[in-house]
Parts: sequence; structure tokens; C-alpha cells
Amino acid sequence: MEEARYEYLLQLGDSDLILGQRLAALCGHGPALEEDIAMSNVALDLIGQARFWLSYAAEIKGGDADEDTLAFLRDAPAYRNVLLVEQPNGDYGHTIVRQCFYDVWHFFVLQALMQSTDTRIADIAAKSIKEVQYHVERSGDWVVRLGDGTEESHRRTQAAVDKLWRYTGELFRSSEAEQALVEAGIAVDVATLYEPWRAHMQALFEEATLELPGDQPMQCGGKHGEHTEHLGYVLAEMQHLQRSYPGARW
Amino acid sequence: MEEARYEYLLQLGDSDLILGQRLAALCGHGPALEEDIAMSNVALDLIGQARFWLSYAAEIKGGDADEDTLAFLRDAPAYRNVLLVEQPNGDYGHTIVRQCFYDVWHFFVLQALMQSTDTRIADIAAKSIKEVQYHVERSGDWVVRLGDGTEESHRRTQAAVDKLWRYTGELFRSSEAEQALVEAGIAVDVATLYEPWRAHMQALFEEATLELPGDQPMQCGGKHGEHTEHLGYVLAEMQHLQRSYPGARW
Amino acid sequence: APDEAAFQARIDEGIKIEPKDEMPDAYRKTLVRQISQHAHSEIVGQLPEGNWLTRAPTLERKLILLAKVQDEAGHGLYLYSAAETLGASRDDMQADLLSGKAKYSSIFNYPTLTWADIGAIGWLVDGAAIINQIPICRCSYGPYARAMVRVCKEESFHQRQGFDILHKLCTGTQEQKDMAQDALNRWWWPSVMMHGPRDADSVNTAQSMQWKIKLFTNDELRQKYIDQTVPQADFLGLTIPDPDLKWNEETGHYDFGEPDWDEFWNVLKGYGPCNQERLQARIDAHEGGAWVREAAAAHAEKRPRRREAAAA
Amino acid sequence: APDEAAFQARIDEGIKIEPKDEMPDAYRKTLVRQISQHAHSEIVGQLPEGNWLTRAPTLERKLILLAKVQDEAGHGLYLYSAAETLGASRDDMQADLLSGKAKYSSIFNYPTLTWADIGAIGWLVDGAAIINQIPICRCSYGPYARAMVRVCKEESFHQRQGFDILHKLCTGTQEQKDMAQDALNRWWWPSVMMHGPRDADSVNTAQSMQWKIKLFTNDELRQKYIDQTVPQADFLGLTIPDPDLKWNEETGHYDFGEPDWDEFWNVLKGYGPCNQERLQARIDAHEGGAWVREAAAAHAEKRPRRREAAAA
Repeated sequence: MEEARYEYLLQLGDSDLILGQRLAALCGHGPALEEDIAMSNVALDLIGQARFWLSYAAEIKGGDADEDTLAFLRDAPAYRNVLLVEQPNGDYGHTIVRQCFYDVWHFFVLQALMQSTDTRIADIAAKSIKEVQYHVERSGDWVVRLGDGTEESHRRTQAAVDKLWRYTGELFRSSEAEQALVEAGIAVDVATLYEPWRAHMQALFEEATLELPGDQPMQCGGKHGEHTEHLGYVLAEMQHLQRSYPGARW
Repeated sequence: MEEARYEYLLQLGDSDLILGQRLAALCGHGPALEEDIAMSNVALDLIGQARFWLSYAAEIKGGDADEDTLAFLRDAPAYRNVLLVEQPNGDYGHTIVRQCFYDVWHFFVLQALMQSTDTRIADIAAKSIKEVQYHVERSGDWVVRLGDGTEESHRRTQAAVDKLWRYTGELFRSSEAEQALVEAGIAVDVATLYEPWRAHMQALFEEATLELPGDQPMQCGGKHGEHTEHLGYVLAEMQHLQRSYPGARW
Repeated sequence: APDEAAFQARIDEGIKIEPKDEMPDAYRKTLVRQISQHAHSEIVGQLPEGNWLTRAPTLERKLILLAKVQDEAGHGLYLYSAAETLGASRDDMQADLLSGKAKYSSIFNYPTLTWADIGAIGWLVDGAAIINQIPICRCSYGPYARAMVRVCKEESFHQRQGFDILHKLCTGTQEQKDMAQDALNRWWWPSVMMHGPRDADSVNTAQSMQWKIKLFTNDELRQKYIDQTVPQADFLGLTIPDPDLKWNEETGHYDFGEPDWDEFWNVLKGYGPCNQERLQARIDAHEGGAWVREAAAAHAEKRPRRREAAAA
Repeated sequence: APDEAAFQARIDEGIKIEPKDEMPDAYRKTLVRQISQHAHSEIVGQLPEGNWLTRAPTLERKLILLAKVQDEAGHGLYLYSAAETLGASRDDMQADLLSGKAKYSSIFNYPTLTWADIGAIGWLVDGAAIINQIPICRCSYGPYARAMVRVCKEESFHQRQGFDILHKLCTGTQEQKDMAQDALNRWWWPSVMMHGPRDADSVNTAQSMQWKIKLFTNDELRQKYIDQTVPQADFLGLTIPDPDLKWNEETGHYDFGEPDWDEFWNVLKGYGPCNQERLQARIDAHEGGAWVREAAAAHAEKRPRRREAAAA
């Protein structure tokens, strides 16, 4: 069970971390100053939450593991984030759609985890959910603005939806580690979140005049370390300093 | 003197290696199949030559240094390549102009080094110069084609010239290590190569209907480890595997 | 038709068909489709391996990989030329690739996630390709057969290089061995599917075999591939991820399990892990290079005019 | 002019000028130029530090840096708002930045090459900025003075964070100490030049001082900066790269060498190591974000119309 709990905490922490890392790269390059600031806030929240999850994971792992050894000294196959969050920022339409898909899922996950029988998990979820509530509102607002904005913004945003949709299936499919924990009341059964997530998206997309894609084969693998080709580059950059000066303290 | 020779070999090897690395990233993404193949040839030549220089440098350094420890375990401030070669590929105009500036300089350097009193250096130069002769022809041809092609290609290529020109001054300025070696007949005094290089460029640019930029302050620093912000990213990617699995053999 | 009978008779006698020979339209079309598809596979095949060019772990490995990816571009060139002898134009073929009309080998829609994948591609993917291609060296269409001789020679060199990468990993640290096993786990089934669908589900095989464009069926090639590869995996100390795999004394072949054919068809229909990325990379290269090709054409036209003006 | 005399009298009495007050055109223009230049510096100043956001060595350092870069965007916002109270429009000010007409602090045209540079920027660059800005908290124009109070509070927090980065390096491995010293070597002189040219070469100073927009001369600020910073360098165990630097008992200040003013003017004229990259990054962000801003505007216009339609 401890191994499963460790894996599960990595799933939660790695997804927050990698999405935070992607957003951090946008800082100073956003479409408007206010946007830059708001997006940095989301990145700050996500990386902050990642620290909670990874610190807890490190305690379970024991030894000299800590949030930083987990973040900086695992190679891509040991990362457990969902594929969605490692996709490139692309244009702002892609950034926002990726964010919206994740935020709404993230909210439902944390909402359920507040009832976790693991009180440490429940506490982290309770601390995080207010931040994520704001993320949901913000990315949803932008999906509507971009979807129902100009012809160009509509086209770009629909293209982002069509491109990123294939990474949403994984959000609702449990890994083996997760399944074991669901039975113990520790983890949420993500399959049960699909209907509310989809209903939320449907309402939002209607307002945004965007179309939800039809059924199609989904890309999975992140939760057991089979990523897309992007993650290796993200980590090479993120980990370079820690890897290059082994044992140094920063 | 051995320290100066080591530094000088790094200058030669690092410049070849980083330019080869930049070109390798283009492989499979060039503007035409034949171009892809030709550009890969240049990359192969440059990385091959880098191996000669770095192996010699490693012998001087001694211990368990070899071409790979030098290539993969030095961080940016220890790299000695000129700034020109670490500049991004940009569009193909930038790639070609960067190449042309380097190739012509490279040719004159090797031509002079064939007379080096260090016979190992003279041998490597003699082995390499035929390859570089071909590089000079090829990038020169393309500068003419792009400069005297369409209006768009002329504009793009002139923009590349204007942008990259500021990195050419460094090619003709000796580092301290170099100066010491020049006196011993080991290194070439690069200042003496400026006139022939410029004459070559002038003739080429005339045919290409391009303008050589006027005098302006030049960017230097690569030869003593002060690089542009690009090199750190190049190395993070290039070195990730070696850094992540210390001590492994590949 | 009497012409077709005469044509078939020549093929049956083992006479090579050459570009200027008469040939049935269907023969020509089948060949153009197959050769151009093969050429596209070489071109798109540069991408998964190219993904590790900037990250190869030693300078020597970087050079070897770069030379290999370059060879693939070269194979693409010979093959486009072979298809051109049949009246197809390279521009049209490439347009078909970029529009998604023409296919390329589905194997290249899988991602390269670790350095071990570069070994696995050389060993398994090139290994399977060679099994498919060696018979084509004897196919009825001369230019295709001759191009294939050259391709196969280089591919077998590549295969040994891939095997060598894995061998180094398998004699390395535990992490490296795990990396190698993980790569085999991911590439095994896709490579087994490289020989195409089961014979029962394969269209056109009979006609192609009659024309000696195809000399063995998919299932025959697959068996040959597996028989050849299993001992190599044993040598490396790796476990092939097929619980049904076992030596059959009676047949003198390995029995093996059923690949996930749903996955095969999904990837073929465009839903593999990297279909979008691969095609987009080619489209980006093509569109991003348009101004360069136009400049070269414009300059080529100017140059002789300049010369004339200078001479006048 | 009698109006100007009255205006000057109010300033001399220490009365703050507020947006709706009458003021001489030259006062207004000087302030707009200075405040917008300051705002631009905050915005462009995000870039050199932003260069290490994806590479910060710990998660905590990454968060601290991200929060800092975000603060800079916030400072840009307050400052643009302060300039807007003088009738300048943010769009115009940004257009002037992107066209190269408006300046920003030259220090941001230097590259961040190692993690130690992030420490050096916090310690030296923010340190020098605070010295320049603290007097502005008492300047004659109310909105500018109030914005600066907020900015200075955050900057001094940033300065401590930068110092802490270097302190960690200086108590770390030899490689880390070397990294810190190297950063000091590169950032020292540019930071000393942040107070502007020598008083003898500085234009407009007299008028600005009379208007209490400027309260100290460049050379006074520079001396204050050096006096404050040298003991900090000593504490870190780092050597300031100025052979002429020494304590002067008589004056109670440090004597110091002459910066390379040629470099200063070159960077100001656009020939620094990163001028092109910094401006290009801002242009790319502006142009790449145009469709997003247009969409937001279009949607804002649609929304009330929809509501009306729904209500009708």
C-alpha cells in the first residue's frame, strides 16, 4: 500500500509540477501584462501544491529523499504526470485549453480528495482547492472569450481543443496504484469524475461556441511513465543544474 | 604552455562541436531532401573534427579525461567556442549566413594551422581542410542563391547578415592562451586572417547583392567562457543523459 | 487481356521490367503506391531517431546516429527516383504525404522516449524492415529491385549498430538494463506488426505476388522475423513481452501470441501516439522551406541570363 | 512665467503635485519620460531573470524567482498607471518601447549566464535600483511617489533574496563560490553604471532637482551604492573587481575606479550583448498576443449585446 500511495502522490505532484513548469516558461512573454501576472499566479499555485505532494511522497520513500531529489533527480520514465500537462504551450489558445481541461479535472479531484481517509491528503486537497477554484474560473472565462471572440480566435481555440482532446481520456483512467487506493478510500475513482467534467465542458463550450470532439482513441501512458517526446526536453532543461553539480546545496 | 595549448584546443573543438550540434538539430527538418543530406554532411564533418581536437585536449589534460568527458561534463562557462556558433538556427537564411561566416574563417584557420609547429595540430588541420573547403563552397553558393534569389530571400538573408555580423569580430581577436601560442608558432594569429576573410566576404556579398554591415561594436567573450544565453540550453539538452547517469558507459 | 498475359509471362520467366517497357496500369499504380509509401517511410522515419540527435550520450554515438538518419534521407531519395521512373512526380508524391492521402510505415508514429529506443529501432525496426525488403531485391521491377539492394546493405549495417547500442546497455548498470528492457517492451509488438495485417486480412497480396512485387506473405515474413529475433533477445538477456512465445520443435519455428490488431488499425487511421506530430514536422519543414526553394529556382533562372548579359 | 514661479513655490513648500493640478508642460513631459522608462525597465527586467525560471535549482528557489518576476510585472503596472495620470496612454508608451524610441535600464541588456547571476541581479541590480528609487518616494509628484513606496518595499525584499542566493553559493562547493565570484565580476561595473553617467556628463539634472523629481545627483547615488555594497561583498567573501577600490578615512567613503563609460554608451545605443534579444522578446510577445487581445475586446463587446437580447 505504501508503494501505491507513493506512486499516487507522484501522479498528483508531477502533474502540478510539469504544468507549473510549462507556465513558468511563459512568464514575461504573455499577451498582456495582466495576463502575465495572472498566469504566473497559477504557476505559483501549481508548483506550491506540487511541493506538498512531493514532500509527502518523499517522506514515504524515506532515506534522503525530499521534494527536490524527487523533482530534479528522476528521469522521464519515473515521472507520473498525465500527458496533457507536458504538451507544449503552443499559442495562447493551446495554453488556455490545456489549462481549462486540467483545471476542471483538478478541481473535481481535490474536491473528492478532501474526503480521503488519508488525512494528510485530505488536508493538502483542502488547502489547494480554493486556488484551483480560481483557476477554473479564469481558464473557463478565457475559453469563452477566445471561443466567442473573433473568427481567428475561434479557429485557433477550436484547433487547440481538437489537438489536445486526445490527452483527456487519461485523466479518467486509474493506474493500478490508484485502483488499490480507491478501495481503501484514499484515492478518488477518477472514472466517476468523467460525467461531471464533461457536463462542465459541455456548458462551457456551448457558451464559447466551440465544439467538443467526438469519440476517438485516447493517448494514455503518463501515469506509468510512458510519456510523449516532450517530457524529456522539459526535464533536461529543468534538471540541468542539479544534475551538473551533484550534491551541491542551493 | 600546456595550459594554453589545452585552452586553444578547446576553442577549436568546442566551436566545431557546438556548430555541429546546432546543425544536427536541423536533420530531417531542412527545406529539401538534398539540403538535409548536405547539411548533415557538414554536421558530421564538424563533429568528427571536434573529436580530434577534444581528444588531443583530453590527452593534455590527462587523468580520465576523454573527448566525452570534455564534451558532456563541462558547463557553459568552461566552454570556449566562439559566440557565433551557438546562435540559434533561425530561418534557413540565418543558418546559411552563420555557416558562411564560420566556414570561411575556419578554412583560413586550418590553412594556417597546417604550418603549426605542433605536428599533431598540423595533422588534424591537414585532415580537416578538404572537408572545410567543401563547406566554404556550399555555404557560399547558398548565400548567393538566397541573396540574389527572390525579394523575400534577399530580405531574410540581409536580416541574418545584420543580426549575426556582431559575432564576427570575435573570430579575429586572440584570447590570452592563443597569443602565447602564436609566439611559439603553434597557433595562428587570427588578426592576420581578417583581411582575407573580409575580402572573400566582400566578393561573395557583391555577387549575392547583399551589403556588408558597417563598423559597429562587436560581441566577444566565448573564448574565455562568457557566452550568450543560448549556450546553457544547448548544453542542458546535449548533456542530459551523461549527467543523469553518472559513470555509465554508452 | 492478351497484353497482360504476355506481361505476366515475362515476369514468370524472371525478366526484369524496366521503365520504358510496357506494363499494365494496375502494375504501375501498385508499384508507385508501394515505392512512394516506402520512400515516405524513410523520410518520416528520420524523425523518431532525429529526436535523439541532440541528446546522444557520446560523440561517437552522435556521429553514428547522424550518419544513419542521413542514410534514411538518402534511401528516400533513391526510392523517389525509382518511383519517378514510373512517371510519378516527387512533388505530387510529397503532396500526397503531406495531405495525409499517402501512408508511411505506422511504426514511426511511436515515440522515442529513451536512448534505448534508438537501439531498439535499429535492432527491431530495421530488423523487421530488412526481412520485408530483402525479397524486394529480387522483385520484378528493375529500378525498385536495384534501389532495394543498396537500401538493404545499409539497413543491415544500421541493424548491427542498434544491436550494439542495446548490447552496451545490457552489459551496463541496472538502470541501463531496465532502459533496454523497457524499450523492448514498447517496441516489440509494433515491430511485429510491421509486416502488415494477418494474411487473412490483407488485400492485394495475391496479385502482388503474381507480379513478383511481393514474394512472401505477411505472416511468412513475420514468422521469419520472430525466428531471427528471439535468439538475439536471448543473447542480450532481455525478455520478449509475449507470454505465448515458445519454441515449437515440430514446426521448427517459434509460436507467438496475437498482436493487438485494434491498435494497429487505430495507428493506421491516424490515432497513434505521434501521427499528428510526425506529419506536422514534415509540413513545417515543407512550408518553412518554400521560400528557400523559390529563391534557388529564381536564382537558377537569373544566372544564365546574367552570363548572357556579361557575354554580350 | 508667473505660473511657473507659483508652481515652483508649491514644490519648494513640499506640497505634492496631484494629477488634476496645473503643471508646466516640461514637468509633465519629464515625468512621463522618466516614469514610463522606469515602467519599461520593470517589464524588460523580467526577461534576464525569466531566463532561469525553468532552470532554478530547487522548487523553493523556482517559486521565489517566479514571484519576483511577477512582482516586476506588477511594478510595471503601477508605474504605467502613474504615467497615465499624466495623460500618457499605455498603448503609446508600449509602442515607444517596441519602436526603440523609449529607453529602459541598460542593465537588462546583459545576459544571465549562470544561476549565480540571479543572485547577483537581486543583490546588485535591485540594490542599485533601491538606492536610486528610495529618494523618489519623496518626489514632488504624488502618484509617482506613492507607487515608488510600494515598489521599494518589494525591491528590498528581492534584494535580500538575491543576497541569500549568493550566500548559499559562497558557503557551498568551490565550484559554487567560483560561480558567485564570476557573477560579481560581470555584474559589478554594469550595476555601478546604473546610477547614470557622471554628473559632469548628465543632462537635465539641475531642472529635475529643482522640481524635486530627482533628489540626489548620479554621483551621490553611486557613492551611496558603493559604500553600502562593499561590506556586503566582504561578508560574502567575494572580491569586487576594482583594483582602485579602497576605504578613504578622510572622506568616510570608498574611493573607486572609473567604469568603462564607452561600454555604457555603446549599450545605451543598442550595442549591448542582449539589446536585440530583449526588444525582440517584447515585440514577439506583443505581436503574438495581438489576436488574444482582439478576441477579448470583441467578446467584451458581444457580451452585453447578448444580455440585452436575452432580456428582450
